[in-house]
Amino acid sequence: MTANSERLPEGGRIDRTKPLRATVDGIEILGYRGDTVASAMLANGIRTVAPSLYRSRPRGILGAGNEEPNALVRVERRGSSPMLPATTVELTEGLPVHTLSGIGALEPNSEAKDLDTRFAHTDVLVVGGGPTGLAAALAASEGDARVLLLDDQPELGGALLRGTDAELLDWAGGAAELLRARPEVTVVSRCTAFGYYDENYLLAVERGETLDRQRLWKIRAHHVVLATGANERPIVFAGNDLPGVMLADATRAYVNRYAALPGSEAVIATTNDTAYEAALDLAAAGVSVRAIVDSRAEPPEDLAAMACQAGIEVLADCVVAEATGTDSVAAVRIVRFEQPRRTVRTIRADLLAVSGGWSPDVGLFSQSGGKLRWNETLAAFLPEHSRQRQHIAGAARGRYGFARCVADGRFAGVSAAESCGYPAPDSPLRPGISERATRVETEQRPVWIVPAETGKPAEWREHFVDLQRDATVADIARACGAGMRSPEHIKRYTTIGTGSDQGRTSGLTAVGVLAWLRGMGSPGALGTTSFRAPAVPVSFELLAGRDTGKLLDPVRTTPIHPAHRELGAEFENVGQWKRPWYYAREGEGMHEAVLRECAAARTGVAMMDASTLGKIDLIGPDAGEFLNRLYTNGFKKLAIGSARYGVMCGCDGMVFDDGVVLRLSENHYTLTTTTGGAAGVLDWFEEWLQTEWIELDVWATSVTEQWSTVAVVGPRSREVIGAIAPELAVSNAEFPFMTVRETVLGNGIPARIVRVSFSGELAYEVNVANWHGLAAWREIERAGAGFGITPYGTETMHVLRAEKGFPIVGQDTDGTVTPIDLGMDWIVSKRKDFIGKRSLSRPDTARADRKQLVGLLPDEHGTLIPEGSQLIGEHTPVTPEVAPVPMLGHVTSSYHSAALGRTFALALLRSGRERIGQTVRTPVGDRLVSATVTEPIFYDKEGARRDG
Amino acid sequence: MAHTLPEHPAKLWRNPEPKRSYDVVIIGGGGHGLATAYYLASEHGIRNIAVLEKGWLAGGNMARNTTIIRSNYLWDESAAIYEHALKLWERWPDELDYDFLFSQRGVLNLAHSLQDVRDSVRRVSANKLNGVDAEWVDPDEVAKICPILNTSHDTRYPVLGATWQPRAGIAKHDHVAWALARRCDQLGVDLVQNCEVTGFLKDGDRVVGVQTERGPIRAGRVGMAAAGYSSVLAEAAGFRLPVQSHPLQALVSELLEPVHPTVVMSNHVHVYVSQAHKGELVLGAGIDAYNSYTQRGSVHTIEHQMAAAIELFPIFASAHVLRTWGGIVDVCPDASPIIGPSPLEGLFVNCGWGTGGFKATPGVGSVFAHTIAMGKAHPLAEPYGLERFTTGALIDEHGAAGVAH
Amino acid sequence: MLLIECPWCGQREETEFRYGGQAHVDYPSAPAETGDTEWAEFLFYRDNPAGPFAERWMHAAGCRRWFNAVRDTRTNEFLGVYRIGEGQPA
Amino acid sequence: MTASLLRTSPLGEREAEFAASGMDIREAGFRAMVNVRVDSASAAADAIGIALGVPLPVVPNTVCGGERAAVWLGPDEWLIYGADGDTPRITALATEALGPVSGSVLDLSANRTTIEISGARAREVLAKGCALDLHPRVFGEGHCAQTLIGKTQVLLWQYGNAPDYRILVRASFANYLADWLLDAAASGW
Ligand SMILES: Cc1cc2nc3c(=O)[nH]c(=O)nc-3n(C[C@H](O)[C@H](O)[C@H](O)COP(=O)(O)OP(=O)(O)OC[C@H]3O[C@@H](n4cnc5c(N)ncnc54)[C@H](O)[C@@H]3O)c2cc1C
Ligand SMILES: NC(=O)c1ccc[n+]([C@@H]2O[C@H](COP(=O)([O-])OP(=O)(O)OC[C@H]3O[C@@H](n4cnc5c(N)ncnc54)[C@H](O)[C@@H]3O)[C@@H](O)[C@H]2O)c1
Ligand SMILES: Cc1cc2nc3c(=O)[nH]c(=O)nc-3n(C[C@H](O)[C@H](O)[C@H](O)COP(=O)(O)O)c2cc1C
Ligand SMILES: [Zn+2]
Repeated sequence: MTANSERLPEGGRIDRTKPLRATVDGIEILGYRGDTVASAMLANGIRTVAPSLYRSRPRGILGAGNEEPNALVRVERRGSSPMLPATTVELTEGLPVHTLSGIGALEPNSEAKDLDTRFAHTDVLVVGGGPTGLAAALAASEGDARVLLLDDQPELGGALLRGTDAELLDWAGGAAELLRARPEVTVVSRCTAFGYYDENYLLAVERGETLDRQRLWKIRAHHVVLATGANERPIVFAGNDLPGVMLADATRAYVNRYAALPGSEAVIATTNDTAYEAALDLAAAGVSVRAIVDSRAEPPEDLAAMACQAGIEVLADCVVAEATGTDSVAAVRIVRFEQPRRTVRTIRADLLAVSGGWSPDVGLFSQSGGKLRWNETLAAFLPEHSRQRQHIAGAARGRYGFARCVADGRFAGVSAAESCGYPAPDSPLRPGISERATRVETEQRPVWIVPAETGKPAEWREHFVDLQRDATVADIARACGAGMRSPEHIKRYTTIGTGSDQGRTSGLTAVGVLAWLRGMGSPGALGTTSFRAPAVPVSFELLAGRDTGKLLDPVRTTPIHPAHRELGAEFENVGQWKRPWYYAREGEGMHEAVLRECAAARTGVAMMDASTLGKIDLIGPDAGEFLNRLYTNGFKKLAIGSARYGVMCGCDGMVFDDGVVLRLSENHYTLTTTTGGAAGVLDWFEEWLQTEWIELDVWATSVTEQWSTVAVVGPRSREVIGAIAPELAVSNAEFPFMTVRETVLGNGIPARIVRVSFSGELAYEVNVANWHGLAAWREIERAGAGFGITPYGTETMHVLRAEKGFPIVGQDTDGTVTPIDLGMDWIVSKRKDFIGKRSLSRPDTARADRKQLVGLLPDEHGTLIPEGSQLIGEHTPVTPEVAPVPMLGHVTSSYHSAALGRTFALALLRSGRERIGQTVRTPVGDRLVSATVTEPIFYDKEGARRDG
Repeated sequence: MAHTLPEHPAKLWRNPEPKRSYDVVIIGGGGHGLATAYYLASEHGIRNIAVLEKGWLAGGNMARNTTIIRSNYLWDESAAIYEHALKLWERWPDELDYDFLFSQRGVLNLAHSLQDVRDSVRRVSANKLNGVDAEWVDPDEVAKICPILNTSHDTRYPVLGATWQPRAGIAKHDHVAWALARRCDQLGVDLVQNCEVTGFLKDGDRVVGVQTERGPIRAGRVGMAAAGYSSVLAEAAGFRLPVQSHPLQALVSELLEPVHPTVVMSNHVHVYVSQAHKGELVLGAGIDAYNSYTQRGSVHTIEHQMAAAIELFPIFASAHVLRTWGGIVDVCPDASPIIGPSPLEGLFVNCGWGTGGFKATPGVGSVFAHTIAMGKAHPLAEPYGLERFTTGALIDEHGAAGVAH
Repeated sequence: MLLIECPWCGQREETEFRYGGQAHVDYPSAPAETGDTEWAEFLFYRDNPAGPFAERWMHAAGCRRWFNAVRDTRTNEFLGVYRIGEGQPA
Repeated sequence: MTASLLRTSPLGEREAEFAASGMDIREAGFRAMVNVRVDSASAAADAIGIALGVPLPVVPNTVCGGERAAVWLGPDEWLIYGADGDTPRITALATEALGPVSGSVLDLSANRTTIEISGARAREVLAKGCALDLHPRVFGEGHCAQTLIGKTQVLLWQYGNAPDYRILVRASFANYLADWLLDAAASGW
């Protein structure tokens, strides 16, 4: 075939002034703007696509829209896509297309695309820009309602575009113009609504002309009008998968809209009126239409007459039994509808246009919770009952005929606007047109399957139901024979309807065949399988939207971050925060850096950014009472200006967060939480205050980011604090442990300094307004330079606190650990109640042999037991192949200690406190390592160092 | 090129009318109900059994799960029952004589934070001592196992390593159900579809049968395996269960040439994905926070899922979502199931498997059948009784094991 | 995707809210005197009906108020929202 | 005096990117922000409004005032917003007006920063990641809302009719939001 050989010399809605070149499987084709890849293929004489997936049967183009099961293609450049129906891809210059056998391929480096996402709100959303949708949008926007109209085609008009009626096309053009001119109307073409969720929330994908431009619309509508039209269905007969078998309405689309010839000699097979139009249009386009095969005994006289006039024979009361040919349709065998199915005629043809009736496109309606009901006259499932504020109108609810669709759309539009409080003034849509007489269809005679004359259904392997899945009547019969009755089972057994077209041409047909096999009158009682989003396939990247790459999840940083970067910090992800993990100097690895940082804190002075700790202010006369109820220990009597460490449990008694509480004044406390726990603790506070203890007079406010905090740690920290805060009396007596001071630093920055220690050393936390964080850091750095002040990261912080046996919530606990298990009996009040207290006396929680926090000293001083390692008894045989090895607990923290000159660990160990002094073992690599159980405190047991 | 699926047997099940009475009635024709009936009939000699299913057989979560099978759970009690199940999975293709595409292609559970690493090492260490095949693998090894995974350092949450269970994998969920149904049917079990249990027949505190859409059916013993609907049934029986029913969603892509050789799960970034035999990518989304019986969830969960998928697998960007759906999962406070006697004599419960009960199907079947047949909990089920909520002896799989799929 | 009416801010997307499970579960007035079984009820047992369900939500990204709602769990349809302390609408 | 020179704002380094974005977008750092909590029905609430010269709005999601403004945050919570340097005065006035009544007045000026975005495309860019209906019929001058943009919580406030929006964002999320806005503004759609 030569380029554009099958292009009609004139007509069509293609732009002949914009010629385009593309390749299909390496072969160059010519087309025009307005073509789809499929129409261009037909215009270039390419009627065969890649063979079928499982049976390698030759296949052709069946449809002209997103119902297409066969003509799947992969597009390489320009927004490469692994699998798309050629019938929906607009032809663009240079497009490289490859046909596919129902399976796509992903490419590693697809080109960047221009993807976008937007939210939209509207009073009325109209889905579908055919006559119904246009009428609905026009009517709805007569008043002041905001109207959004979506249509998936590049051009508005819907089914009209497949016809040739100039008056109607004019009407559509005029309607579109009118709509676009209205300020509160938004018209979006090339935009397919694919998901319909609760409360009129819809998702739609808008495409650019090229595949590399896509936008996701997230729409909330007060009222929705679904005007999604109807889909033609095929008929099942032998050889119905051959290239050349096409949906009748698709053949109309090709000749009328795209000016492309799908064949030269045609037979039309139909169960209803609509295919007569196809026959006439094909004939007008120069196709030799050999016969209309009509299942009905008495086709409508007017149509028969028109056919006769066009020289087309009408074979009434007949059906197509078989299409034959090797690579494509060569002949069509026609039989009597009634038994016995005598062969009437065999006709030579290369095109067999089929209309098995129409199925209203109820996918979105059904997704929205709408209920369907079988309609015998139209042989279709029709919308019966809406669950959301919506109308479904026109062909989408089985209202056919232009005038009826327009009237239905208009009614829907008016009601929709009214329901939004915007009554539409009554004005006719355009004089004349609504009175235009359109013929009302007569009855149809549904044909789901034309049985073979011989054999059993289980042998009819050439009666195709799902062309993409290569599934046939034989498969359905087999499923039925195996005991399956439900369409849902048939679907899963045969895989019918699970392809990329989601059964647009096969779903209902399968139900029809099943009904026939089961001897039921109609598919009505069987129902459909469920409609799910997306109504058309959408790419992962479209749904992901902007939330990829660096926008995947916010990166939170403190104001001191620039200093960390300058210092060459390695960062650790802690929740969404980036925290300095350690600061390696030239030639150092993490190990060396941490030993150095630890040594600085223990022997000189070190500093760290502690700004990520959560901070909450509690204000009100009942703040102390509130704290008493939430923390295991008491805070009501905490002296003003003092600080106290506290632990919180969930109702189940398990440790949930910890921190330091300061009392600033009679009614004002401020407290810290763990970095990861900040949001959860505030939520927790508010929940109790708002829902349970509404009588308590307390206001909780997050001040996490109002403050920046720098910890200054080590024997020489007092000197540094003295240097930065000249007005502050820093002696141990004047500024004792666990007290707080407000001061102004030498550089003028107001600061709140707290003497707390998470390392056991003399230490301070300098809190300043967040915007002063960086300046405070630099000031401390400057003042500490003479003392060799060393910045340290989270790893060093962990080592220092572990040497002191301070647990980290979330590392040394896992949601199954009580404060008692942590050895914190001293902090668990016996006198007052607190959240979680009751749970501590449950039978299992009160057991003496629970896992308890202990220390471990590996027998080999240099061996680091990996965190997470499981512990077993000293003499427990290790025979996992034979039987599970009883475990005693696991290592929660494990480090090299500069101060101890050896490794050590913390562990949760069954009956741990009883085992102090005993040996446990743990697998490290291929060896078993022994360690001695100790108190969970390794350094400065007396606590002598914290005062400096 | 395309993997042709095995042909199914020509005969799967009869469609019998329910009888007036059975020795055992199982409520729920999902994987668990069917497996229980199978073991009752094959190992405990009880043949007069009905499985009552309110819809179509195995149309609940069994039809909706992402089919991940693994046994690398943290706690001893969990490892024991899931490993028991995995061993049975390894036998089932032969035993049930049905190719349900059980594929031991291994599962990677990714670690993205230092705490993930600790938790992973802890789990691997426990697995090994419990006789479960498990390894900690570093990012280079991860990349070898699954080359399309983005293991570079400059991602938002770099992969710091993973746990790897080679014997883990996937199976074709529907086929598993049909394999069980066929065996049950052969053993004389009545599989009754479209037969919703609406209440219980009681004699004092003893359950003696069930009330159904199709009339009362008497039963010596009744076993509940109704997954998401467990609370509704318990309420009808007059007691409460500590479970909540939530939507859990999944989705598939179009068929694609093989790109993804294993199963990858990331708790932190919230992705779990495999490529099924036909070629579709199967991805599970996060659980929706609210209770619902709608079998659909919120779409932002899916959007989040897609972002995470692309982050881990850049090559997935242009793949298409073909279909999304939801199931109703019944979740316990400790993310572990409930198996054992109910407060009523003659009624036994199996529920609370939440997001991860497909992998347990054979294990549940054998353990729950034993429990029903013997009238008391199977040793592997003992820790999973309702008492644990009173004593506090929970089996908390939240913290340490991450997603439970 | 639920559209939830905050009694203060009006209708907002579900993503702005935190779910709080069953409403009207009171904290036991005297935990110490509560038996193990009753305590377990309080800790772990919540209604889970297929049908109207009184539940709690918090407008986390908005005004941060907790409130109650009745929602049909079979359809996700909200039947009403009400503030803490207000009675459940009939 | 020197102290105010020592301040850094979260988006101080992003000015050039904002300028190059083709949008009218900028950081307005160091604004006064004081959180006030008090029973809205109390006399103290009125007194605070009088003392500050801006009534505390009781209609949810609205703002009263001009250069010094009271922004509704919750039924008993407001953010008093003012020019750089106004914090001590606001705090003092509000604290004094509150008197012995239960309530709280807290300086949160450094907790958040402000991004201002104005002009014809502002609404469209926000619509890419903010689920609120920003149509002038629904959300106009004097409206505010705490909501989400992309993945971060913000306080969004339309303060002018260009339209002009203020987005108040917590300091640690500011760079994320800036990245997000710049990306959204750069999109060809
Ligand atoms: C999206 C998703 C992904 C998942 N991914 C995994 C995974 O990767 N790995 C994994 O191990 N698990 C996974 N799961 C969990 C797994 O699916 C379930 O734990 C498991 O299927 C539950 O057991 P079941 O098969 O018996 O349940 P179901 O199949 O739900 O069976 C329960 C049956 O009871 C019926 N029933 C209910 N009430 C009544 C009544 N009154 N009368 C009669 N019949 C009734 C239901 O209709 C249903 O068929 C996933 C679940 C979902 C939803
Ligand atoms: N049996 C019959 O006589 C018969 C059958 C079918 C159509 N028709 C004729 O077709 C016309 C039907 O008018 P109509 O407006 O109801 O339907 P239509 O088919 O003309 O228009 C529907 C439009 O909606 C679009 N659409 C569908 N789903 C969409 C989605 N999810 N998102 C965005 N766009 C979507 C379609 O592409 C199409 O443009 C009438 O003129 C009627 O006579 C007749
Ligand atoms: C592992 C798995 C693979 C699936 N593969 C496909 C598929 O390739 N195509 C398809 O349309 N659906 C597929 N489904 C989804 C089913 O079509 C269906 O959505 C699911 O069983 C839930 O049922 P429902 O959507 O009818 O409620 C798959 C489901 C699962 C669990
Ligand atoms: Zn609110």
